[in-house]
Amino acid sequence: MTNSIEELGSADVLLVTGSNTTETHPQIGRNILEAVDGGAKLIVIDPRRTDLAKEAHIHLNLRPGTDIALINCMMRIILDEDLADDLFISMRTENFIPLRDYLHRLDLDELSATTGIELKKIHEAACIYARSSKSVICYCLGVTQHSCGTDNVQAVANLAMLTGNVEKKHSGVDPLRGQNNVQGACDMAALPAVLPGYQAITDSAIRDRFQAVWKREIPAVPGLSLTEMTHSGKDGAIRAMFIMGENPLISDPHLSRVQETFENLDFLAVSDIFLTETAQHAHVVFPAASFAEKRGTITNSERRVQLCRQAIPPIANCRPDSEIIMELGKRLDCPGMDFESSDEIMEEISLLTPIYGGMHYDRLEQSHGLQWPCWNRDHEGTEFLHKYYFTRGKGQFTITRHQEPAERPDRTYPYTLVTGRGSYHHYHTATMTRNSKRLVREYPEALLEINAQDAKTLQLQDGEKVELLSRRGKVRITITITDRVQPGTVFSSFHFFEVPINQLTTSVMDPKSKCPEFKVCSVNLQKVKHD
Amino acid sequence: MQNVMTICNYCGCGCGVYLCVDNNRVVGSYPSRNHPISRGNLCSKGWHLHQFIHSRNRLREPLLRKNGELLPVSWDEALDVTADALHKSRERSGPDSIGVLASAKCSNEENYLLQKFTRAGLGTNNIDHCARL
Amino acid sequence: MNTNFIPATAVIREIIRENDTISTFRLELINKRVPFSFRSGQFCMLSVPHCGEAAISISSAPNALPLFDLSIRNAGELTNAMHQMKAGEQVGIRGPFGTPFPMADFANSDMLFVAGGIGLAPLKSVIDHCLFQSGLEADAVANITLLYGSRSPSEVAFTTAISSWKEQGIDCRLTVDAGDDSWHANVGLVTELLQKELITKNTKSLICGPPVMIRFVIARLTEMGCASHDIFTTLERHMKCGMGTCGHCHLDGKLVCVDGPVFSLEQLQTMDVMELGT
Amino acid sequence: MIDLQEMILEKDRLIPLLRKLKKESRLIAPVTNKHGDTLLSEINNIDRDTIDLDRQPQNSLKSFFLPQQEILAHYSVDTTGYNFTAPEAAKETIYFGVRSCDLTALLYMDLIFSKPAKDASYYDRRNRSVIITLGCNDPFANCFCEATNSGPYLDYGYDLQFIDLGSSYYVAAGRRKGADLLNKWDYFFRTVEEEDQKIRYQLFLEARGRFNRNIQVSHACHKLQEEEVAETIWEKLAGRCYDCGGCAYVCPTCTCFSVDDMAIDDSHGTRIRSWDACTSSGFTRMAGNHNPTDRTRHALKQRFLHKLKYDYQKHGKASCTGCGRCVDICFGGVDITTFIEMFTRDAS
Repeated sequence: MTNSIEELGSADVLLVTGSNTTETHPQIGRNILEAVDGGAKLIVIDPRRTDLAKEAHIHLNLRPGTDIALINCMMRIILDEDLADDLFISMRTENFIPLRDYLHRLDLDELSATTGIELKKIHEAACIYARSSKSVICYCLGVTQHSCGTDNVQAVANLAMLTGNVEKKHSGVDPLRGQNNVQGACDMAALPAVLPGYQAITDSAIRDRFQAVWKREIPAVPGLSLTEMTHSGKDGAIRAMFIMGENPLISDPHLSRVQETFENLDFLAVSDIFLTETAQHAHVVFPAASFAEKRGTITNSERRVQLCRQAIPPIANCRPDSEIIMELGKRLDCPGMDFESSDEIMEEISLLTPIYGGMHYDRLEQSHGLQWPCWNRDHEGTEFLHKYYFTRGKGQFTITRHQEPAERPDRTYPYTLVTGRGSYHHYHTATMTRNSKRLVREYPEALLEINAQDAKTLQLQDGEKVELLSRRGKVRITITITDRVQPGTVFSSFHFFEVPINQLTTSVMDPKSKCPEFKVCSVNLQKVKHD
Repeated sequence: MQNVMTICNYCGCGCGVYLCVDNNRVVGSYPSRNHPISRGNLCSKGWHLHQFIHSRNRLREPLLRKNGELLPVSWDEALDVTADALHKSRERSGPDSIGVLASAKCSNEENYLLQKFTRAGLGTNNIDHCARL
Repeated sequence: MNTNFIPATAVIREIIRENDTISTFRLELINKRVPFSFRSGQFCMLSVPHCGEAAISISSAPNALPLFDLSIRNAGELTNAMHQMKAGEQVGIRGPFGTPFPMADFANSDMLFVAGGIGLAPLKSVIDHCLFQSGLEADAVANITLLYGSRSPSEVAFTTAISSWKEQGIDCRLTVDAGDDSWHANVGLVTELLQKELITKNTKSLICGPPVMIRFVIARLTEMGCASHDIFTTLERHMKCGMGTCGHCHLDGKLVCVDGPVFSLEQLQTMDVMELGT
Repeated sequence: MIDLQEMILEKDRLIPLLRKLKKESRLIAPVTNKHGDTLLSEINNIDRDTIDLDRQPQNSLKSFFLPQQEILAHYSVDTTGYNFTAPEAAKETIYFGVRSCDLTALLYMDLIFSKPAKDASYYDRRNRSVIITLGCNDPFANCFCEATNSGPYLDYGYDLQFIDLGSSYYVAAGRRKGADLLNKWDYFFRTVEEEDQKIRYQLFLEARGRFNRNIQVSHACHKLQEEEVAETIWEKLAGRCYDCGGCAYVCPTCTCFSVDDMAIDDSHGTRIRSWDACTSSGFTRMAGNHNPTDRTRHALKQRFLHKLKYDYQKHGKASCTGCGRCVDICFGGVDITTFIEMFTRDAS
């Protein structure tokens, strides 16, 4: 997030797109609702009528995969209404003219038809967003998990820059990060093309700095992304894997291909707290300590680096992941694998990672964390990003064009399946939440959301089991009839291993971000015949 | 009974939560009121954060596959087998034949260590995690 | 120390398979701390190892003690584990709990029992008790009629008990939602069996079954002129303690575990109850 | 013999007194920790753990008398059979600095856990407890205990009640155990002068005038006896309830609980009692998916009616003690004061 969570509560206009915030980021949802109760306007872009959409002044329930058309339409309206922030555009951005010319060539009625939303509603939303100088955009995986995810994000950025709604308190573009430490895992360069702090691996000067500390040469060529690894296949490049606390055999798209990869690996080691579906395929399984049994920092969605304190010693014969890695490191002659504490590891991180330069345990111990960039001990951290300048200098406008999702409904597969986190009570592959009695009680089984109209056509009753099929596989799932989804669209989550919904999803990815298109795939539903 | 301040292990909001510890068992989760995110409340997952920690389904021993079955072994055996297998794969098919997945559920320090191990120890940049899932 | 959450241990003496999903478990307490007695309509909290507790109504009559029956449908984690158990194994019992049927008020009455599926279990206790009383004193109750509905012929449960009741002169009328070649009795909803001639001024009606069934049977009985103080039902609710503290069985200011599970229609009419469709 | 009913304790004598008390029992008091949170906590070292009497503790006595998770029984399943054993007995504990609202809540719990049989674990802890309250001279921002008749000072129910007179405490014994303490440690105290009485009375009047919020609790209770709440109100509230359960968990009088087994291995386990919330759909759902409560419309109905209608009917008093803990923490901004305001405003 470029803003702090707390700032959302005082924004005047909140545009939330592709995020079921009250369920997936409850505290951020709380701030948004506080803003709404204080008089702020809320615009929600989501194909589903989520709980937050019900609170919205305008809910733009677009056809899945038409985000760019919708944002372009809004920008064109903003230009037509003369609501663009010309001063901001001239001072802080570049490449605006081509975008402006492109937008002028678009046909508003056509764009509106593409999105399936009436133009009047889009018009109203665009004006509300552009008229305020405290407008903030929150987006989540509903924007990124598309074959055009990078362009979707660029479109959102264009919209914010066009109206000058960046670079100040209460206005900006906020990607909401899902997992408790997905931000930190990125910051720490658990990514194939960067070193900690987003420093390019291809830059030899940067590599040199790391090599000086690590005492080893670092390969200069970016590695493979997650899906490239898990989809490498039977005779793929990947022969052995080490997996720490992830469950790709449930979470990754097009599962049959992932299974093929895993079944043909020469070696797989998994470190986890439960025997996940992935761990069940491993040659070696390490019992890891849970978050309550170790010390370390995690970084939340607003870049706040916070200290997790150890509550109890590791249970049974478990060990923290850090110990497991260092033990393996020592056995493979990797230098610098003899840290005595997480405090000592952070000392090396802050040395090599400028944005973490001021992250010291004594400071984290005394506070509720520090927000990066935090350059040094005297720096108090950064509440919101892009004050005075963008990371790359001037903000860059780029034309984004609507592109249809990789798969479109057809006769055989007439429905669009959207996947995501489906329940407030569960998390990701639910390895932890399904081991919590209360959460299981609240949401015991996988459900497929379907509109009443579709249920009627298919003669389905609420609570009935159906077979859900795509070109790649099929699952059996219980349906729930709800007005949360539009006719033609069905929704489900990937929390339940009994209903591996990713058997169905496509492995088409955004070419730049490598983010899979979880939000659109074509499916069909069939009544299950009673035996 | 002791209250240990930590950060919730579920979503990216990052609530400040007290784990209530009694006799080395976590028996409760309670929100911090002064913490800027939790502000005195947690979601349903946070309020039941303590429930999975002592689950009977937790892994308790290192496991090694022998004749198709995962069986408990010592830490040394599990680590030796793993180091040996990674070493062999690197020797035989090159460092880029190894893939490593880090975790958005683990700490910064652990993720840092794992990418350091991958890059400096194994000699590959094949490291990623579920950021996009 | 008072230990009201510590169950007594009971041994499964016999298991009677009632249909594919319902079995009756005949139990006997082996380490009771206080004498165990109960009245028809009451329930127990049953413990199954590692599965916690569930509220189950007692389906046998008090005169069968020290043996008592729990008839259980396999519908969840605990009941599924129970169905895996064998005679000789042990379970935990707390109770009995709840307000029983007002048996004293039934003297000399015409008894009409209307049940659906597993709902016959608590009524079975009353029927057996009425028959036992009849053996002791001639005017215990007048006529006994049972209307029992099941979804299909294979789901008809308690067949042994029903044939024994028939032999003892009870008018048992069975119906199924959908019949097959083997089925020669009625087909249709249990409400369709509610004929005028079954109702007298002296009839007490006892109903138990799925909420929808209870609703329609009550509506039909009322339509036929039964007074609300002559109609009784026993409600099923999620329960955790059985003693009026956990709060799960709340019902418009009352608690089913202590104020019920047996209610007269007269009582229910003052409340907002799912079974009445309000 | 109770002869020392009311005494004065100079503030300098407080720590010496507590030091003595701590020798004989466990001592629980409000402590502000380094994270800025005030929690009722066990005092391990009376000189290091600074007792904070100026801020409202975030947790109430419920955390101790009905803990978030407690062991009701240990069980074993082996060749000798299926056996249950009771948990360990509670420790003698003195609770110091308890606010009036929280003691009122405890008295309510005494009632709930006494019928039809006394709850063994609850009463074991209760019988081994001494409650020393502190009258509120300066109500906290969200408090409305005056409206619920549970503060700022109390007339009964406490073992001892402390009132801060500035440089000393006015200490009154309300129950036997409190009087015994006064008798036992009489040399720390002095007798009450007329001046002390005057100051106490003046402070009480001032405290009553200091409430920020004027919540029409008794009006709502009366009105609920006479009329139904409009469905639209329930639906509006339910639409904003996001099922966290937080209001019930922080509430000192929400006593709903669940009982579950937690297996340790194949042959051992514990039976656990844990906090539950009537606002969640699993609370009433039965096997076969029947649910007598429709969460989408009535998520908060039982909670509010229980506190303001049913308990008023049964005990002549609402079971909200005005502690204000649920105010401000609701994700959807629909706490009990929102309901009372909606319902009572609806009248005019």
